[in-house]
Amino acid sequence: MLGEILNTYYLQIGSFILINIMLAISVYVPLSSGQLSLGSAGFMGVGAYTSALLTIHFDLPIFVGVIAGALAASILGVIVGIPSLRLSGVYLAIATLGLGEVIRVIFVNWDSLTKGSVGLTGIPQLGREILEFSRGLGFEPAMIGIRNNQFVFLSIFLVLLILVIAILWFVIRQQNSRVGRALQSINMDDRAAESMGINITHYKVVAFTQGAFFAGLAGALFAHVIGYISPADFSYHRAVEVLIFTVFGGSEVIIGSVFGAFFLTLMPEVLRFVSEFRYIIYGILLVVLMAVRPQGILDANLLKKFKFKRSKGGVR
Amino acid sequence: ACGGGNTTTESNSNTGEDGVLSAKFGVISYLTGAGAAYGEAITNGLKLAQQDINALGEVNIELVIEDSAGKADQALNAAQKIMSDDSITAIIGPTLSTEFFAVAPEVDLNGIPILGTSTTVDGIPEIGDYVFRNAVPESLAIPAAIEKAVERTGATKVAMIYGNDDALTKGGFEVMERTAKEMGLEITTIETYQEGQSDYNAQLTKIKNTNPDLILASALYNEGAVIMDQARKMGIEIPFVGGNGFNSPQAIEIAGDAANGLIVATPYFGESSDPKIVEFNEKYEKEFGKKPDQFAAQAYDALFIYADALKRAGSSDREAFRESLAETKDLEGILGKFSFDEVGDVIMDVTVLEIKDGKFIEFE
Amino acid sequence: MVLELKKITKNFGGISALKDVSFSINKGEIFGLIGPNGAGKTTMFNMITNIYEPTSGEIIFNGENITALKPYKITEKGICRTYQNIRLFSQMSTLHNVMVGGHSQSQSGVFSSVFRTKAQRKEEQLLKEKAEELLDLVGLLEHKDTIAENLAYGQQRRLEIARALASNPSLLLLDEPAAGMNENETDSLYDLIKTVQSRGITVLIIEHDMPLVMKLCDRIAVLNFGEKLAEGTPDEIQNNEAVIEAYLGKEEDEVDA
Amino acid sequence: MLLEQIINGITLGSIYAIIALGFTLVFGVLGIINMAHGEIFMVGAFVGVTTTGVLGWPLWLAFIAAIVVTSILGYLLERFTLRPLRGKKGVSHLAPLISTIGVSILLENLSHHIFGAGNKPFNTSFSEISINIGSITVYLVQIVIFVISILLMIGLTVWLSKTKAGKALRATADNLETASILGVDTKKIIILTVVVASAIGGIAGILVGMAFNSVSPQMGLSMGLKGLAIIILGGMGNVKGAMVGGLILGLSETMLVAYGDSGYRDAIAFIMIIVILLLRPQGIFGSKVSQERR
Amino acid sequence: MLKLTNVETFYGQIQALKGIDLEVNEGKIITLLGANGAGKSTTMKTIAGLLKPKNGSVEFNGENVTGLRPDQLLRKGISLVPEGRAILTSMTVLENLEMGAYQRNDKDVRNDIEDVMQRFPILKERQTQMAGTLSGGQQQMLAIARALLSKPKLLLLDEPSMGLAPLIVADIFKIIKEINEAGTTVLLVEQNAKQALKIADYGYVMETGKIIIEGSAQSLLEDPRVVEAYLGRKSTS
Ligand SMILES: Nc1ncnc2c1ncn2[C@@H]1O[C@H](COP(=O)(O)OP(=O)(O)OP(=O)(O)O)[C@@H](O)[C@H]1O
Ligand SMILES: Nc1ncnc2c1ncn2[C@@H]1O[C@H](COP(=O)(O)OP(=O)(O)OP(=O)(O)O)[C@@H](O)[C@H]1O
Ligand SMILES: CC(C)C[C@H](N)C(=O)O
Ligand SMILES: [Mg+2]
Ligand SMILES: [Mg+2]
Repeated sequence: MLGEILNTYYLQIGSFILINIMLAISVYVPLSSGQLSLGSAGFMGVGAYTSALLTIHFDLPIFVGVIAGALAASILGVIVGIPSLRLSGVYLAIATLGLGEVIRVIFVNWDSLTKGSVGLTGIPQLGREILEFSRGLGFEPAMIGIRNNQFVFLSIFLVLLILVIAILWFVIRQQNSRVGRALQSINMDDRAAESMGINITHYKVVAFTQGAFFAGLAGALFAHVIGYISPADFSYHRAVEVLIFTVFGGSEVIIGSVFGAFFLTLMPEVLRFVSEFRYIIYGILLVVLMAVRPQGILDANLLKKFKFKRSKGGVR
Repeated sequence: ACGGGNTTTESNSNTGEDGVLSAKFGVISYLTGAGAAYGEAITNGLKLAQQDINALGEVNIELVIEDSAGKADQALNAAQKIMSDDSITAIIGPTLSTEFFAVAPEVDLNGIPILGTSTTVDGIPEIGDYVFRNAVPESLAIPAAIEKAVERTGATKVAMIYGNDDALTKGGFEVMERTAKEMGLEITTIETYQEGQSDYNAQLTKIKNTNPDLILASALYNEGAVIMDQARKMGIEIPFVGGNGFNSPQAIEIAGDAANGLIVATPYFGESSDPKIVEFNEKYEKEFGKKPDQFAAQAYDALFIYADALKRAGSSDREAFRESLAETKDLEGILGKFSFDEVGDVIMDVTVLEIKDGKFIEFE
Repeated sequence: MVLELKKITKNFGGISALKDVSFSINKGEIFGLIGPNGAGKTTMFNMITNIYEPTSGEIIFNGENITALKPYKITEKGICRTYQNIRLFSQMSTLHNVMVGGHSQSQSGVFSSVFRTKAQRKEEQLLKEKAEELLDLVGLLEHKDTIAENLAYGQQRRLEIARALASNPSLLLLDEPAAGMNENETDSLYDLIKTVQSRGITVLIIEHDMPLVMKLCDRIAVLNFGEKLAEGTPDEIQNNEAVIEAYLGKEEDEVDA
Repeated sequence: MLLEQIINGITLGSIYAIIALGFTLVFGVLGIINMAHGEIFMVGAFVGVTTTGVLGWPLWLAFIAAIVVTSILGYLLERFTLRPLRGKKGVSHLAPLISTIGVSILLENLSHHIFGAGNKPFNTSFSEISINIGSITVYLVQIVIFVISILLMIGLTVWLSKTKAGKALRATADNLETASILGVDTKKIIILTVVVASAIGGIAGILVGMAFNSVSPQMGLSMGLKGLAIIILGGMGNVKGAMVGGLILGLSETMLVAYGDSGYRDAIAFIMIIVILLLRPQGIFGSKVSQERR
Repeated sequence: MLKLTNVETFYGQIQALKGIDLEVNEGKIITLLGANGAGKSTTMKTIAGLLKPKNGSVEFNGENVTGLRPDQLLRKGISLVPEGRAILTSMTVLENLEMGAYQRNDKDVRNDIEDVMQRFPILKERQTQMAGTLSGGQQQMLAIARALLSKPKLLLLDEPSMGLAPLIVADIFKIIKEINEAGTTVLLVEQNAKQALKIADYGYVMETGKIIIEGSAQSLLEDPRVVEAYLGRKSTS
């Protein structure tokens, strides 16, 4: 029954989708205040390395490491967020992209800590820790009729799912509030927003830092899902990929980020049968879909049509 | 021809209609992206081996090939996809050590044997009981090459250059540095470059000014060949010693005459007159229209190692397969006699080669 | 005295937009700021709200020096403005535009917003009621869900006023609110500003529509080439030779008067 | 050694500058970062490899071929990825960014399919010609690259500030709608811009191939990133900034390798832009357009 | 000279013009009145080619010019001063003026630039200033001056007096009269209805995308509906 339905391959992909959703949201949140940040790969790396190093060297439980990783990324977010306020549009985008590259180069060169490009191996794996923990409580996966490795992946998937739901809940609630309106107004006209008594510095840093936090969180989880990280995981490509999730899915609405991450993570898997051509197809797809739906696949109007609209304000 | 023919257990459920023992192996390979040439050579080698093995009629092998695009997370996805098929006996690949580090622990935990054919970084078979490799690790090949080079040229001063943002070249560099220090060589300078760079003049100018006798270059052939080209243009005529990734006929293709003077250690010598190799070269070239490299050859041998283990195990059961695999001893492949040591690493001799007049020749 | 401008000077590179301009505004009055194009009127607004910092001079608001305060702080102190070129949050609904205006009148932060604390819900409710009341005041209540961008020009101008009022200012700055309005619309604008005044809000208005200015303002200052040319009641200004010469023009110049 | 390194730096810097010019031109007019520019440059290099290597054409013909091919690519890019996004309501300003990224992925993988992975040699006898001045060797290619970059910079500056077409281009850049009511055929101007920028990229591709003898499908990416860093450094849409920024970057990378830690070479560009942007958010030469009035 | 037949224009789903019929005769000043949001600017933009009508046709000098681009229409002699002074903010005042004469190749351009700068001395004074930093009214003057330089046959003016000081407003109306007398046909949108009607020959009144009244300027000045809706100000100083 359960044991037969649970396919670890699907759970694995599902887990990557959930991590990518977190990453897409980490771009979406600053973007909703008009800040195009391409630093997510860098923040992700900071989260991943922090958590990996802490759990490897100090035997900390994974959840402590993950929280520390996310916090480390957000502290960095504050530090770079404040000076970055002076930048707008593409300047900010390129500067944050550069930040990510600088972080990666530091990982490459800080050999004694990061083992350079060889990367960190033996990072405690989230699912296995959970398995051990539940065994400690006297629970065996066989009791619910599934194999150990099914349990491992199922538990990872569920943990990530809960976190993604929590993040979505957080962001949506925030959006439909005074804070969300402030962010939106800054996005539309920051000067006018400031004249309305909004401390744009504060809100921009808040949004930027939240983005860094989500990226750091995703990075830390990534490290404990995949068990091995190296600087190459946090390169320019990652930053661009995440940006594409958000914009392709529709950057006006948070559901766009979710959809973009879902669709574009799944696509290369679905296209495995034409694996040689999948990137060519991917490139063409981006061009065509942007031409047809430049605002991204999902936008407020489309959601209205689908009656996704909630009683108050909708999912904006 | 070893292990004896013990595949007669008729009742085996893995036996096909014609009474031949069959098994399905998963392959994870780097087929799209910058390094796809490596994955291509490997899968070609595997496909050729599959034909040859199945033609022999003793066992029947089916390959399930998945792309990893050279990325750890995609390699893991591919592995999960393969593992979710219960009829898979064992896995070959992925191509890069960085991918392997992510995939192998997972595969090991599931009790599925996995073999690296190109993963040359230290610490691969140590990942677990089910993890093996037939690739010659850098820590074996590089010292052999350096020792021979120093022996012949009498070099005392070496300059080093390596790609510091790539796990393989970085790992290779570490071995080079260790070897150089152990041999008491003076290191005049250590330079790095980054992936995709095209201008190495700054590094080379610096190296040139330190007047070394030998350059140790831990680079993939792509960058390595360009480095040599720019070095020769600058008037640096001394030999280069390279690692695993540098060892490719492509280096000659890219750098032309400038590639002369490259010294590498390899388990596979393409120009060898050994009839097994000549035959392999011919078959490969006929099938795929180009010359095989060491990755193709190692992959070719790898599938024979699997086939042999399968025969000896007498069943496609993973556990039985693992056991007979670990016992592989003195198996005669195109690269010579092959055995695993106690952790599952390769035991093999290497040949040191040199490029001279646009050709790899044995370096004596 | 609500606002006191002391010797404000502003140079942009070689251009001096304001030279030693001083005047003060009394509580509750409607004060007009007029003058030829380029005289420095908008620049003066930008000084008061500190979009640009003055080259020299001081701005005193309710006895406090606000010259170097951040723009949002100035709004918190009770000064809010509208723009000569409309600057609404164009993709937001009319209602939300006004609610953003009420930002400084509320305080719930990330935490209380996400957890919808009781205080937050109450505040949100109040903010909404206030916004609706203001929309009613400017006659836009029926358009409260319309996206600002889709409003007609005159409506957008009124929305800007409502948004500014939501910050509960004690001093409201209006930069050419009647531009692009016809006479009927201007008349209703007149009524609106009078209502604002009756709520105890002081108004500083820039306008080129002389009939409106003369009818509306209690006192007027005239700028010319960055300098103050005159100050006084509408009657005094209308009969000031220098002002007529520089700005108003003579009778035969067809000023609609 | 210093002198040699300076020559290395100027060569690299000139190439960076030429690539940055292409970025800056498109950004200046369309306000779009053309993420496919690096790949167009790469195609230019491959055209050079194919025409000189496989077909054995003379170098000058290879240049023309590269210019023609990249111009056509530029036209197609404009026609199929940029134009559909123009003038549509509700177009996210990120859309062109993403669709040009799409083009870059497409081009990279296409050339991978056509030419195969890995480096291709660019063999011309021209790149062997060198002059010895004292103890140092200067290659003719290095001089040619430097001269071309200077000529392009001067040419573009004059074109933009003095000619009617140049002014029309700037007007289009400022405000498309306004330019059109002033009588500018904005469609033509935009095509012209993208085509010229692409052709410049094609020229850069051949020059890089000649100078460094390495051409690969991935070369567009790293050069493209450097180009981006430079236009930020020099100020978006600024021709002089692109030139100076390119030289600064080329020299500092080289000096970093010569006297510092080559491991940080790829980071230096971005460290520099982070520092410079903090001091001058509009870049070295960028002008601070007052936004208050708009 | 210009003839609109049953023109309908949309912004996405929103229909802004619901069938406009309008005629402008050569050498005249025609004015278009209407409340905010009536569709006046939309009409102007449609004529100038910035918007493409969904239905109906625009004829200019007997030729169907529906759907032509703005630059093509300018070549035929139609020039627009848009609402909200669309100046080129990052170019200097002088460059803005030069762009006004973009399609001209004659030698008089220099002289004509001198001439308009004579008319608006502030523009001469600020020749090298970035146009974006001009004051609102200065920008408006620049926009008008620039349009004059294209020497149009038909000049479309969308609220030219907006944001201008009274003295300058008077000037602008004088200038409109002058260039009209010099042979340029003018289509004028104005909120300042009284003054517009004073210089115009003929007028149209729009409401929610339709033309509801038309007639000679004189008749409109006296039309009670117009008086009530647009001239209704009781207040004088
Ligand atoms: N950022 C700037 N840089 C240079 N000059 C400027 C800048 N801002 C304003 N000016 C100049 O300062 C002067 C005053 O401009 P301001 O906008 O205050 O005029 P105004 O009185 O509001 O005019 P209007 O009635 O036309 O709106 C003008 O000459 C203008 O050109
Ligand atoms: N870009 C746009 N998108 C959607 N609707 C628009 C747009 N521009 C104008 N409209 C709508 O079209 C209608 C006509 O607008 P238009 O600007 O033509 O009016 P107008 O008569 O010029 O008014 P005003 O006197 O305010 O300038 C209005 O209802 C307006 O809301
Ligand atoms: C294909 C090879 C270059 C792979 C390399 N030997 C590695 O271990 O990563
Ligand atoms: Mg003003
Ligand atoms: Mg209008």
